[in-house]
Amino acid sequence: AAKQAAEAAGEGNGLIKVGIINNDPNESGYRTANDRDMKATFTEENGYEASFYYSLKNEDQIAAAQQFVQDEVDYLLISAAGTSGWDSVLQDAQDAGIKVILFDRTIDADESLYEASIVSDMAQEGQTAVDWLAGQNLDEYNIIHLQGVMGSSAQIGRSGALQDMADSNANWNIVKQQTAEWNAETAQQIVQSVIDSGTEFNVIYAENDDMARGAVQALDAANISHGIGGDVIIMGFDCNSWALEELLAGNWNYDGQCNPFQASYIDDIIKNGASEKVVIMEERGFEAATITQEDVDNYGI
Amino acid sequence: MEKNSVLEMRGICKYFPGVRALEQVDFTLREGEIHALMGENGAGKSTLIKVLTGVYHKDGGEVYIKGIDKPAVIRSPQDAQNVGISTVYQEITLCPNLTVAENMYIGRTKGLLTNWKKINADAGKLLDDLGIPAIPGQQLGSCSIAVQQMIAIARAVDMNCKVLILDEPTSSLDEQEVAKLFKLMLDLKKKGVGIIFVTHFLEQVYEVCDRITVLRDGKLVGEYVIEDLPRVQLVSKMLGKDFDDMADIKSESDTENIDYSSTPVYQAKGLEGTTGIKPFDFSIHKGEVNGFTGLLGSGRSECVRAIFGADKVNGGEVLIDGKPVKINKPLDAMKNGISYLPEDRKRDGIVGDLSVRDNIILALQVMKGFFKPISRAQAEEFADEYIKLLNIKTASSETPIKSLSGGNQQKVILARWLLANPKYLILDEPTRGIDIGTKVEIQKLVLKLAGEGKSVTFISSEIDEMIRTCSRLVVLRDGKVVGELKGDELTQNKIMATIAGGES
Amino acid sequence: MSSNTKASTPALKKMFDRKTMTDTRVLLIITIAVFLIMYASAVIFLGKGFSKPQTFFNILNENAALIILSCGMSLVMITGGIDISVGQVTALCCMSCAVHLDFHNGSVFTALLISLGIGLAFGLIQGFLIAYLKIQPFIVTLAGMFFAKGMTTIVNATQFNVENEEFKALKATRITVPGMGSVNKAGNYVPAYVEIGVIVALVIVILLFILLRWTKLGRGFYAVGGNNQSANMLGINVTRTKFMAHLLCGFLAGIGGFVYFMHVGSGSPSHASGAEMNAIASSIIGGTMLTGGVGNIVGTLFGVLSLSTIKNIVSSLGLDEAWWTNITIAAMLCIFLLVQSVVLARKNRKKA
Amino acid sequence: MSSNTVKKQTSLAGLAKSVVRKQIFIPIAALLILVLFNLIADPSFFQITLQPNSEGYNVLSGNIISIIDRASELVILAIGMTLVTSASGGQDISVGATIAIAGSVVLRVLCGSNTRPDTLQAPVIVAFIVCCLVSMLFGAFNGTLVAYFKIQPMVATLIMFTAGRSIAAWINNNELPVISDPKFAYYGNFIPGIPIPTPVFITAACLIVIALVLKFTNLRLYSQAVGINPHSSRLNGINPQMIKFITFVILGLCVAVAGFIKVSRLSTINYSVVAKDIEMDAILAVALGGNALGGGKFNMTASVIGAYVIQFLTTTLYKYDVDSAAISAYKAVVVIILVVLSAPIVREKMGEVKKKLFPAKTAKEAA
Ligand SMILES: Nc1ncnc2c1ncn2[C@@H]1O[C@H](COP(=O)(O)OP(=O)(O)OP(=O)(O)O)[C@@H](O)[C@H]1O
Ligand SMILES: Nc1ncnc2c1ncn2[C@@H]1O[C@H](COP(=O)(O)OP(=O)(O)OP(=O)(O)O)[C@@H](O)[C@H]1O
Ligand SMILES: [Mg+2]
Ligand SMILES: [Mg+2]
Repeated sequence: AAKQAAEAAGEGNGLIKVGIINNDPNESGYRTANDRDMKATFTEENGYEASFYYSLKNEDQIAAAQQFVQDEVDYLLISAAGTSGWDSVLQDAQDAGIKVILFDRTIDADESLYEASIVSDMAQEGQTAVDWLAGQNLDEYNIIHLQGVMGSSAQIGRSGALQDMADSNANWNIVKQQTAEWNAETAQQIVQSVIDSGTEFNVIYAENDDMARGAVQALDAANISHGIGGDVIIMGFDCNSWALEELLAGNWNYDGQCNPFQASYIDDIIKNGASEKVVIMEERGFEAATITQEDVDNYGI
Repeated sequence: MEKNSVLEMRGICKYFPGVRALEQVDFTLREGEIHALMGENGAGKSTLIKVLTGVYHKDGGEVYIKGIDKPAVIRSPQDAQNVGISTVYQEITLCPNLTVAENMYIGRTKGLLTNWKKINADAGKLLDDLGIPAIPGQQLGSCSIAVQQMIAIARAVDMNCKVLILDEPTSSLDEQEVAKLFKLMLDLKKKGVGIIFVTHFLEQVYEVCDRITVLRDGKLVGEYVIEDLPRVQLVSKMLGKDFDDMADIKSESDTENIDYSSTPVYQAKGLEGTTGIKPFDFSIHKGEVNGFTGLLGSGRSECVRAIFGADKVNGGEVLIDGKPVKINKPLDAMKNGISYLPEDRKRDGIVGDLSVRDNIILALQVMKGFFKPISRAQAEEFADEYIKLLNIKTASSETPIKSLSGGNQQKVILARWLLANPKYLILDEPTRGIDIGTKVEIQKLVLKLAGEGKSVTFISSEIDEMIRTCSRLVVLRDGKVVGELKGDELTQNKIMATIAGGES
Repeated sequence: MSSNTKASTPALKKMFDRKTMTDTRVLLIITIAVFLIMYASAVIFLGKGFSKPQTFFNILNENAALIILSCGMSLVMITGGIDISVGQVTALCCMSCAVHLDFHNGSVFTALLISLGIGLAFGLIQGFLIAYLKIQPFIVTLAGMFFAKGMTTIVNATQFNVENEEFKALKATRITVPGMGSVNKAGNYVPAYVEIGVIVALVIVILLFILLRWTKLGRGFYAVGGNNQSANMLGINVTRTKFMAHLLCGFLAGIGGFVYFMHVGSGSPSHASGAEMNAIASSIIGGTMLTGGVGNIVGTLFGVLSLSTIKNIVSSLGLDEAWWTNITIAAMLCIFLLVQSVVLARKNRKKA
Repeated sequence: MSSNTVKKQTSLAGLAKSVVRKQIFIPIAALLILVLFNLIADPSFFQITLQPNSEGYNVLSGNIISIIDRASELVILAIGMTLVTSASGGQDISVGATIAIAGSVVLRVLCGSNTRPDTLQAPVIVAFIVCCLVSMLFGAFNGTLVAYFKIQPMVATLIMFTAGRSIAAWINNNELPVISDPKFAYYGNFIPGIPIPTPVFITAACLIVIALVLKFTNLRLYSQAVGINPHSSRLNGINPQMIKFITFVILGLCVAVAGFIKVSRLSTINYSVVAKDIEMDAILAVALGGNALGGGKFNMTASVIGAYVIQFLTTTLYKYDVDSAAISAYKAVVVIILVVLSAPIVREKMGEVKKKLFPAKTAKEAA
């Protein structure tokens, strides 16, 4: 496969042309880390000629993919903003002999249309987190559930596990379920409104670190203790380094990892061929009780 | 309904917040007559017309149209058109973004599709017939108001109507155009069309009309056959009081007082605008009233706009009291004591949604500066003073200016510039749409200002008025100054001859 | 001075005739010219995919729905209104159709009806509120946008591809453009193609062009937008005209929704997000004024093409710092608008 | 701040009637409806408590406090948006994006090149001033396009709308700085010892400033005149372009203050979600205030109340556990009900119905 790739690139400067379609890195710390990783890997020294396109809109991404197909790149690397609507462009790519590798986000298309997909399993992330929460053995779980943008794969995956648990256990109550659209400030407002209305709660399950941060700010203003030994358990996702530091300081309780470093896997697949169609990123959850400075340095993004 | 009447209105009432615009007004229009609707500014003429054509919904009364037994229901101008009423409104009501041809035919063609070829050809023919200088395919907004007014008239007369309403159609037309219009009206009259004609020009009334209905303060004064009502009586009916004639106005002022050897208050040398007028020299002295005259579109307005800096100025030199100054924009002119009352009231004059008070103080306020607002009390005082002085008919000084009658709007703009207390006042068609009583008041005012040592430039389409007020006339033709008339030369004939270019 | 335009004057000469040059026409000429220049420079300086005809047809394929939405937007903008609900209405149509096809075993035809029905319903209600109750179009359609957004997630909160076979066949239908094509990377000759949506869009462009140019209703839109008081006094039913504009715009959003659906083949709450802004921008680039009374459907078509060509150029450039993508798009938009503004100003200065 | 004075009315009914006719009636009625709804549904909504926060000093809390606090940015933006609307007859849709820029600038100045500094690298006031200057610069950019190039506001600002968040990311080199110094958080939360949230004071200051500006300058008169009729404004010596330009610069200043509060609330920024969709809310505030979006006359007080109405609505919706997915649909329904009830035509019609029901009374009033 490496030979094939080199052949394909043979005509020009010997570099492999990759078209990389990603979400805008200013979306979150996760994305920034992911983008930085991609840029560090797909360099000329590594034998690549990379073209980037960034957009948070699925349709813009698809249009850019079409353009890359017309521009005859060798590989198309896609982190799709939405899961749907990709099949026809992938078909065109395949017809033109362009290989597609998905990273970070999976899409809803036939497996034969892409070489490989290197993604996070959002449902698994959610499950890991909920399992950890169940392990806390509280008498009663009164949860404020702060959701991401409705319909995003991260929201669906991370909400699913919690919803299932709450549906099947009588002592798990979701006292508030509201989308804060990944926005810390909206999260702050929502939690504040719960506090203002006097509802009891002891868990905040925020689907990313930003929203957890906003929630904590609201708790602080109302003098509600949180973290280790506190009244409210704080859970977040993404493992931003500042979030892990909060864990280390005992202010939060749990942070689920969402691994942004797929570039090396992709590099490997391009150069050595794919061994599996779907590579699920290794991910874990961190809890305040056991996290170490080393973890913060290694896993913080 | 009377036998030969085409239109009858009975007991029409219309109220606006704070105003009883019409109170139990009756009006009858007969077949083949030209019926003048007369009254002071704000008497309710336009309102009566708008009620009739469905622009306003009446608060009482009934309308009967020939051929319909029941009271006619007219809830929109479209309905009015359908029952055979065609109207030229006081404020030009055409769409500036459409072409001339389209403005003439929109809203009244049958069928689903617009036949461009046909309407362009028809419009072209109509424009040619009426001698209107416009091209069918031209955007209406690029025509001068006079031309727009003619287009509106062309549109109305072209409709196959039973009733034709003309609300001050002549206010921005010159004599030739007016003559053309009268010919049209007489033709239609022969065909049995009833015409309602609103104007403030008494001569015009006596020239073409058969009957007169007079309104005062929203109430009917009476209907008269023209022969039975001499001018003086008509005027006193309109004003509700006796009226001193205006023939002797000029004698009140003494033009001999002007010192032509002194430094002119304003002097321009080779002033050149970007709007198509040729470079011209001009000067005006303290206490002088001068005028610009010429045919429609001869560039009178362009000249004074260049003086005021309203249009971009290309070159030339300006001296104020002998000192050279730069006038690039209106504010420069205002700071140098020049005021300008523009001819296009709707576009350049009023600020429609602002109150009468704000409209009055606007210019003075701007001259005082951004950081020195006139206090509320002071503004009230100014407004009240001028509302009284110019007899402006308004519910209060809070009323938005756009709900005033046309003539009263004009007075507000005049008040604005008087308040600015200029040493040189330019009035471009100040009496357009102003009733006879007030017109005389304004002419008197102009002469009084001159007597107080101010200089005034007075432009009017009525030569009579110019002769009465001006001591010197600058004559323009095709954007060029072609002559200057003074003293004894100020006669109708002489002026007409100079305008037409017979001599000189 | 008056001279009738002779029927024999060649169309082109008439188009550039100074005396009858309307703002609409100037803007149209600018838009087409700038588009052509932009596309030509992309072909010359970027080369790559731009030299292939399929790139152009891809732009059409990707934007068929946007063309339709922008046409609707132009209509309401010509009457002096605005409709910012179109994007979310599109999303709602997609989601409803998708749910109908996959969860309720619906047919493509009923899905189409649903889409049109939704569009029509939005058009009716918004049109009623705007025209008959005289509420500002911006608020009404902003509320419409919120409502459609909420309804989309209520219908179904997740995104999914439609599996209905009948629909998939329709979606996959490609119409080859005769005589055009290029050799792809694999060395095969592929004919250029367009999707069904493009045909729909072009038909709509033609129909609306006819509507605006020749029908009474269409001319009424211009009159109302130019000055609605005048239009009223000229005997046009302003209320009904405004209502019709918003109704049509809603209906076109329904059609656009279905075309979008045919292109993406899925339902998602994030579909067509921001499409209203693209539609407004395209209309304006195409020479329609937000203040009303000025505009042209052909211009709108070129507005969409210009806007998406800008995006394609940016992706073809492959800028490596993320922020450059949006900044470049914005800068090109800015240049475009400046050219438009300067040319228009020059023209109007000459006239005066 | 309204320019309209309430004329002395002899009877109470007359007073009520004149209030109903006023523009400001619309947002006030909207506010009253929301208050009434909450009073009936759950009076505890209005509870305000004084409690210690985690720092140990007492602060006020409760829904009402939240509303007043949270509405701050919107209110401040509504001020600028009202002026821009009045003078230019269009709206600035880039305020959300330029808030991202403003916030990014503040953090950039405070953090220097280190994204996680332990101490502030510059005094907060310096950061604030730089942020104001930068925001005004972007306001000036929009203003130039609108005023001097005559590009319609919504498209002119579409440029910054597109580029703004990317520019914000670029300013901080795509990093997401976090400030740990608690002093910076004072401006978006509480100052120790003061029980009222700081943004409330900042908003009050802005309102006072704009009230003074409107009172002691001719900004109101000029921008209204320009918005209503630029031709006649020019002939009266006003420079319409300059006025439009100035309103955009003022809006830039409002954006700076709002952006500053925003970043201070959380001591960090997320470029793509900070102040997301706030432009729509700001425009809605102006519209709910009964101001014509086509420009001209404006009522600042009404816009400000409009902004509070929006926040009141948002907080109410959060409180009543409206389904996440449906929240915007509810918002739409409430907005439509409010504007329909306040539409002049509807009020007129309702008046007619009233007249029919109580003919005697209205006849007496008329007389
Ligand atoms: N839309 C309106 N709102 C409020 N008041 C109005 C409105 N239109 C007219 N009026 C008032 O009605 C009265 C009659 O106005 P109208 O325009 O009919 O006068 P007119 O006789 O045509 O005067 P002119 O000769 O100046 O045109 C005036 O006092 C005017 O202020
Ligand atoms: N906005 C405009 N666009 C194009 N031509 C114009 C415009 N305004 C005026 N003109 C033309 O400029 C010439 C001079 O017009 P101007 O208004 O100065 O005439 P005038 O002598 O003042 O006559 P009146 O005031 O009776 O209309 C005319 O030919 C007129 O048609
Ligand atoms: Mg009148
Ligand atoms: Mg003139």
